Amino acid sequence: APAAPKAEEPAVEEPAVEEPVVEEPVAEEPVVEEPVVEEPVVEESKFLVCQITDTGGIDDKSFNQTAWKGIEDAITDLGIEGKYLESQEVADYEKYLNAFIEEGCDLIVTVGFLIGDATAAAAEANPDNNFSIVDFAYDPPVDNIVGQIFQTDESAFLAGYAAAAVTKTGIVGTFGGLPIPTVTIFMKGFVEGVNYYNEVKGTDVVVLGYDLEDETKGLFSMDFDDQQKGRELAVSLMDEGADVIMPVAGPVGLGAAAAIQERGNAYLIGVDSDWYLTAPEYGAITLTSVMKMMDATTFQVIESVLDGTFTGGNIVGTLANGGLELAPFHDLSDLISAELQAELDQIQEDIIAGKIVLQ
Amino acid sequence: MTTRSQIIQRKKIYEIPPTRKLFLGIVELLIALVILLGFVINTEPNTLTRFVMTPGGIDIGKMPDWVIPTLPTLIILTIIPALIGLYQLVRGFGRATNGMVGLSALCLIFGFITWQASGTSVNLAGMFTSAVLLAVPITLGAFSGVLSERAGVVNIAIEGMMLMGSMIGSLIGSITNNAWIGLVGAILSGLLLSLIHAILSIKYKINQVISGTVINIFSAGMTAFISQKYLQTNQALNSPPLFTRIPIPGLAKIPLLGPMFFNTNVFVYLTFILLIVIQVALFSTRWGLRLRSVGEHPRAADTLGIDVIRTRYEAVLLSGIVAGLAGGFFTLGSVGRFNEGMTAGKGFIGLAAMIFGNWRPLGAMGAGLIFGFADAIGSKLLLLGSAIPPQIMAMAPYLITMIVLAGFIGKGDAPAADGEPYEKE
Amino acid sequence: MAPILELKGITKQFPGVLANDHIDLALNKGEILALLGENGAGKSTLMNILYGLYQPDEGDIFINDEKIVINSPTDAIDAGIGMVHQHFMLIPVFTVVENIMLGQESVKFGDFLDRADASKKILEISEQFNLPVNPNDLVRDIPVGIQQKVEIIKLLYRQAEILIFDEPTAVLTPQEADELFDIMRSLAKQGKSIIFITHKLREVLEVADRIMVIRLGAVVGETTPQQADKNSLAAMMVGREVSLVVEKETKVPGDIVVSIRDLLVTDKYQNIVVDHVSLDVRAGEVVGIAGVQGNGQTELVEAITGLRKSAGGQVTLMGRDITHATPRKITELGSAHVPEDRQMDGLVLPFPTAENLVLCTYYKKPFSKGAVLQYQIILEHAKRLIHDFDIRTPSALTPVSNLSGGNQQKVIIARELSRPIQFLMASQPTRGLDVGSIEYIHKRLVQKRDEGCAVLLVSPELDEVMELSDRIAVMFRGKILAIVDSQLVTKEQVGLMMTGEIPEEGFHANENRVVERTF
Amino acid sequence: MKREPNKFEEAGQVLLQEINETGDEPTTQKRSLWSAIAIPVLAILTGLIIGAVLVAATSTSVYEAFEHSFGEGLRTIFIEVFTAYKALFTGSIGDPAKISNALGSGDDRLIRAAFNPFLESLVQATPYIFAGLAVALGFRSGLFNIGVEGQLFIGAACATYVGYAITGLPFIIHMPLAFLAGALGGALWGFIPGLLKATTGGHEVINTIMMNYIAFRLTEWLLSGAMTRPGSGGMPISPLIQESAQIPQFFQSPIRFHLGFFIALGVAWLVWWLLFKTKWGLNLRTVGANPRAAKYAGLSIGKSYAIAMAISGALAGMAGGVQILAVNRSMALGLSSGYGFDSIALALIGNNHPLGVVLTSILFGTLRNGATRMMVVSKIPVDIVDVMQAIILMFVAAPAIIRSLYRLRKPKQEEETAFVSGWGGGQS
Ligand SMILES: Nc1ncnc2c1ncn2[C@@H]1O[C@H](COP(=O)(O)OP(=O)(O)OP(=O)(O)O)[C@@H](O)[C@H]1O
Ligand SMILES: Nc1ncnc2c1ncn2[C@@H]1O[C@H](COP(=O)(O)OP(=O)(O)OP(=O)(O)O)[C@@H](O)[C@H]1O
Ligand SMILES: [Mg+2]
Ligand SMILES: [Mg+2]
Repeated sequence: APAAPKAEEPAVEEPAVEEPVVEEPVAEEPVVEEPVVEEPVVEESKFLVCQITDTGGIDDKSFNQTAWKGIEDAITDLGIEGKYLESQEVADYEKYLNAFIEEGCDLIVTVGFLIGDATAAAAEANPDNNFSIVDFAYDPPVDNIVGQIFQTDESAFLAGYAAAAVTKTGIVGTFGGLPIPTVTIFMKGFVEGVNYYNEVKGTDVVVLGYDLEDETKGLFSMDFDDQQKGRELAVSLMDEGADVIMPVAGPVGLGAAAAIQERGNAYLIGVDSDWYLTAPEYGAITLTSVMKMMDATTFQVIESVLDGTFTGGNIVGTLANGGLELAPFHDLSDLISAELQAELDQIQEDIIAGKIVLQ
Repeated sequence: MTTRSQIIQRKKIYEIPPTRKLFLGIVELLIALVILLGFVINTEPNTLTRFVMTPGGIDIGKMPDWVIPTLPTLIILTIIPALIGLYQLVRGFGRATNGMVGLSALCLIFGFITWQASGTSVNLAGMFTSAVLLAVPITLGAFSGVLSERAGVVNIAIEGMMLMGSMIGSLIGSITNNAWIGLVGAILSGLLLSLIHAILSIKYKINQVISGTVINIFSAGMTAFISQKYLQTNQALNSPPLFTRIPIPGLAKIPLLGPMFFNTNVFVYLTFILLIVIQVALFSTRWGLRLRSVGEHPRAADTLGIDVIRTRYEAVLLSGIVAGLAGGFFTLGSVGRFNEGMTAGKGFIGLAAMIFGNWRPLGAMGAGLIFGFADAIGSKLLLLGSAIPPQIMAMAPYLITMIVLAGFIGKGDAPAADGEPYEKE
Repeated sequence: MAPILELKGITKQFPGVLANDHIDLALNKGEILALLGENGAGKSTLMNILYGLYQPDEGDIFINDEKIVINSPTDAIDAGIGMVHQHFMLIPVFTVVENIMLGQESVKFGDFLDRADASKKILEISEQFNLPVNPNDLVRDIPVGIQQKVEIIKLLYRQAEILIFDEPTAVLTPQEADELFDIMRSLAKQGKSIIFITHKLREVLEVADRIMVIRLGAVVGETTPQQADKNSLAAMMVGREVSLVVEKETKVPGDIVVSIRDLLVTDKYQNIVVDHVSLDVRAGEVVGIAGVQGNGQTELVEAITGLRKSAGGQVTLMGRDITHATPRKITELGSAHVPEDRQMDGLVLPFPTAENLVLCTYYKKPFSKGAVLQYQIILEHAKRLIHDFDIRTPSALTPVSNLSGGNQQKVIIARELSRPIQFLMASQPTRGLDVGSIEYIHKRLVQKRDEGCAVLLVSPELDEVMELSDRIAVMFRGKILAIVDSQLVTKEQVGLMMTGEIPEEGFHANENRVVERTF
Repeated sequence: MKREPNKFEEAGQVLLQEINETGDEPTTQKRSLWSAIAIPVLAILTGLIIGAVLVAATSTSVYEAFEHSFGEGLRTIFIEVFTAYKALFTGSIGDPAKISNALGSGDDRLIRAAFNPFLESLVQATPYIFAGLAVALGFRSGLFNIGVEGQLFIGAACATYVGYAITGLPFIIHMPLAFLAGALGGALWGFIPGLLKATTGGHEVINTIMMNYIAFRLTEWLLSGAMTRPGSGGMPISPLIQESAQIPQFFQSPIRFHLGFFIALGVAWLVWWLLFKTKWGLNLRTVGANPRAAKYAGLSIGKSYAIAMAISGALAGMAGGVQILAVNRSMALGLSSGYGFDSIALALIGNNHPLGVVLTSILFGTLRNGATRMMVVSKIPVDIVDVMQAIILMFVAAPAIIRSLYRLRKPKQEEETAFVSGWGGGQS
């Protein structure tokens, strides 16, 4: 479980739409659990949530990790039990699903588009079990699966706008792990945000590393492991003048963070979670993060199973429903003038209201 | 034992086979054609390409930008390989053949960059600096291989040692909050694994490739295990301090070269120091002579009173130290954090660089740099918005290695006793 | 005067072989002691014990009456013992000076090699003992004769007092051997004591002060050159009378089977090693190629048999051009090849004898039916050859690595001669074999010739070439110096030609001795 | 003759039979059954013991218990290790109690679940068998094929493409066709470095490593471009293969046991037959054991290398194909957990013999399968299996260590270890 000590903080900070309602039992559960005497009773009745990661692993600084944080939050707040299995390869998905069904998990959370087929098959074969999948939606929806998808370009749009406002060189940059939709949607939103800024302000801020015309073109590390590569990509972007960089590449992004920290004259935009909290060592350079609240949505799904309101279907995380968010600017809020903050708030409203339409 | 025939005549025949001559000539003409059709005709006249000769984030050693007119440059770059190709077809270059092919390839690469950056700028110095850093782990891995294989012990465990070194480096560096102690930890972990390799392959004489495989699998498993068990649950164990850039007074101010070599990471310095140290130690000292003798003909060394076993232990342990150091680079010199599989095959590529560099430190470094450059150029082209898909661009370093190996480098001279256990009678 | 070296009761047991059986030996200062014995008698073992490479099971070693224990070559070197090994202990990619100083390097500033200083010392030794070498040459680039001088300087460099020469003449021309003997005598005169191991009786009689004969690991007698002659020594060695002559009738050779024209071969560094060689071999004749090893014979053979690409010229077999044919094609056209290096080229050591016996023919009927190997037939074939060629092996399934050298060679001979062939290429067919095996293999070669097969024999053993060949081609530095009728030249003349000189008087006196002059 | 001929003649007869049965070189067979299996068995045992030490040493509850009392500590160690290994066993072989319960209840689903662990181990073993055979055949032919992983990827891509793009074929044609496409793709990917070695002398170790990376990038490119699933928006996942291309599974969920396992056994037999019974096999092995002698005997070294690499690649491609056609049913990122690399160890433990490869594959499959349950029950990362595999490999390769650990006697006949050469090896 990543970032254990910090895990509680964001839980407080995340104003997920339905969160307040749930927070009630939080206070009670741990108290009940304390006495050791009750051990056998607790073990039998314990509500079990099981996560299957995709091959990126539980510490991917991305959806696997964020979803697991939702389960961890539920462990502390709702007193449930959580387990995970890290997939080594595609063939593991089905096997792990079977293992968890065998284990009697009350909810199985799978992560990523690639587990979609296996999850659907398991759900069909086990209609009494509850599933949820992150970053994937079924069409038509499946009765016992909650698909969680995110319109991530919305929050990335805000980040792009902010970046364009903050840049001094007039150049910002981004790179991805692999040219795949869940990655490129961040980059696309980011570029659109910058373009919107240019349109509104008549500026000429340039984005390096992504091409709106062709989503397969752009700067990619082609790897989610090689942090050194991430570092060199960031260096390359900075060399070309970029002073705000958004890496969309899991842990590879941390390599970029290290490079930016070293140069000290550029800013980082985190993705998925609030990097100011999950990677505090880079707090000083983290401008903001494009948050995709998979922890919150996962938490919601767990709650719904707990209180018996679970129904299948798809949740689309948007700015409107709090499934997406731009993280606070934390230490760098000085860079954001009140005016700019107001503009960002306005844009957020416009997106929610459909006044700004993303491609 | 076949006796080599003595040299009859010192006159050598540098005859390049006619098919090869033809083939290379055509390749060179094709390069010219690609530059012409791909770049020249797509270039507006009067555009300029600006090459920035100072990497970003550097305030010493500045050098003026280098601005060239795009079209004339590209035309020159077309003419060079065209002339080379024609001459190759008609007369042939003899000994210089490989160099000429290399020159044509350079024209292609440089033309590509010039064209991509036409009308804007590209930071050439930054690319070079990145290339050097990308070459570091590969070169260190290759050095590690040179040390052990020169003494006759094949070391395919470099990847495993590097992976373990990066994990331990991060762990110890985090606990002590000191990068140097972390580096010592990384080195020690490499040393320990190499001790296992030495015991298995020298004492127990098990096949050296098997022994290396053992260590690779063990390291992959162990680092993942520890990472999941401890590093992920406790970030404090995985955030070591990072070595930062140390400018060398005076030298750092040299334009272009300063930022590349004298205002950089301590690992780059160590790599160059090791290059000199290993090169000198292997070829100019008593120790090196003995070490190489053990790798060439251990029985002969033995009859002269050289302790073959001991020498091989020394070599393998040193190899482990260098591999551990290379591992430390990832977490302590580059990104300040460990994640599973973060060495991403650099150890194997280092091995390739060693073979490529003919078991010599200088050659190994050259090979490492070729790799680093291919990687850096690829990223730069993507960044400039190249039409080549990123997946294909990412193949460049591997393809270049294969092409160079196939076309331009003769069979390497591996140490004669490389891979053979020594059986003292 | 007490002996400088004394061995008492040395015994060494190898699994299944008593290699040394209570051997006593004494060596006086300034003396040349010859150690004589057939293959596997235990000579090398004894010397390896003395040099610290093996530990004796029993027995003691005394130097100047002082008992010493030699656990390693270092101990031996410290005790003043030096050895020129049967197989040179030189590192081809090192220079002469590096090879010589290895282990006792001249250094400066701590650990840096001082090649200049070492070279100076080497040149001094080279001067004193008349052993000219160039310290900066790479060993792989110098001829074997010089390599041997390097080996000797290596010992003198270490101030060895007791010098062991294990079969030092195997790779030398008679002239070079004579030169070596001069060196040995001069070394002895300067107070060095020498143990000299050889199979060659002539050399023993010529250079030794004293002769010791070992058989089956035990000393069988001691004598001096004055008391002994060749026959008595041979009998002592083998334990029976040996015939040292090959019986062979003169025959009129038939048509040309193999014709080599202007063959040019280079090594991998593009050096010319076979320089425009032309040669014919006719049916029913043995053409011997005499020459010191390393004068291009290996490459010539490889080029003829298709193992190496030639850079120019032409080779035909039965009128067909085989210059660029594959080895298999050449084999299928009816040629056979006994390679120079049986373990590296001729055999696949871990494979059973039976498989080795069909190595060139396994893919043909009846050994294969379609793709499937017919092991039953392969085995029967093997059993027949094992019987016919008297191969001593526990079974047809024993890996050839377990066979003795002589029997390994017989496996190759059996495989090659059991096929219908018109041409036999035999390279050093008796290398390292003992008298009995040599006798047998010579008989087989002559038999093949008598059947009408063309035989090309390459051997550095002048005796072998002289006795088997009908015509002799002398090869020197990649060229064929002369082709002569073996009946009409003396051994000395051929020996001289092997050093690159044409003996003037003999040739002037009788011009028809030279069958062909190729230069 | 220094040995008694009769004994050897007898031994020869026995060996002849063994050759006919197993085709291996006779020396490797010159051991009694016990001494043949003692080393691997003890190696596995030692691997498990060291794994147990690791489990105990990294368990916080063990330390807590030791703080309490020494006895408590030991008890906790025992419980921890016992729980973990029980999970390993029940997860990979089956839980006897569960099996008898399920049989008693007569419920189909329960019975399937109870028998699944063992069958799942065989499912896990299947790609190992193919990949292991690929490496073993390479070694036997004098080649070190580190490129199995890349060949596997290309094979999988080809099988996938034929599997989904061709429609309307009956199963009897489509499935074998897709499988063969996989083999062919792998063969091509193996053939290239083989050809390079044959023509330019470029070392296969470097070239196969490079080809691995190229294969990864190429498949990524295909999966998010030409082969991407319609409607996925360019996710690196292919369409599902046609039903007619699927290698059938024998039972319903959760049992995934499929025909591919038997195909693997068949291919293993075929490889054995090829290597030890045919002239082609003798050709490959001769070149592998002594390229110089092979050249001298008229064999074409280069051709042999190229062919061996192609066959090796084909086997690797089958590993990819079988995973796609029998298990995954589509190709996506994260295809392999490193079968190509694990199979090096596997082939070496199996002495590069097809039978050894099959047995070792089943061992590896069993360990990996059991590790899942171990993770679920004890939260021990599955990577512990890698550590255990490394240790087992080490002990199998260095029998001397095992012998001194367990005070075994040294065998009279020096065991022939697997053939692998250094860099210089195998070059003509
Ligand atoms: N390492 C060994 N292991 C087993 N047997 C050995 C070993 N070395 C030598 N022998 C055996 O010991 C005996 C003596 O061998 P040695 O090499 O001393 O003979 P040699 O007299 O030098 O013969 P040659 O004239 O062939 O050099 C031979 O039977 C040989 O097979
Ligand atoms: N490594 C070994 N393992 C088993 N036996 C061996 C080994 N080496 C040699 N031998 C045996 O030792 C004996 C002598 O071997 P060696 O090669 O010295 O023979 P040799 O005396 O030179 O015979 P030949 O006269 O036939 O050349 C042979 O019977 C051989 O089988
Ligand atoms: Mg012998
Ligand atoms: Mg001898």
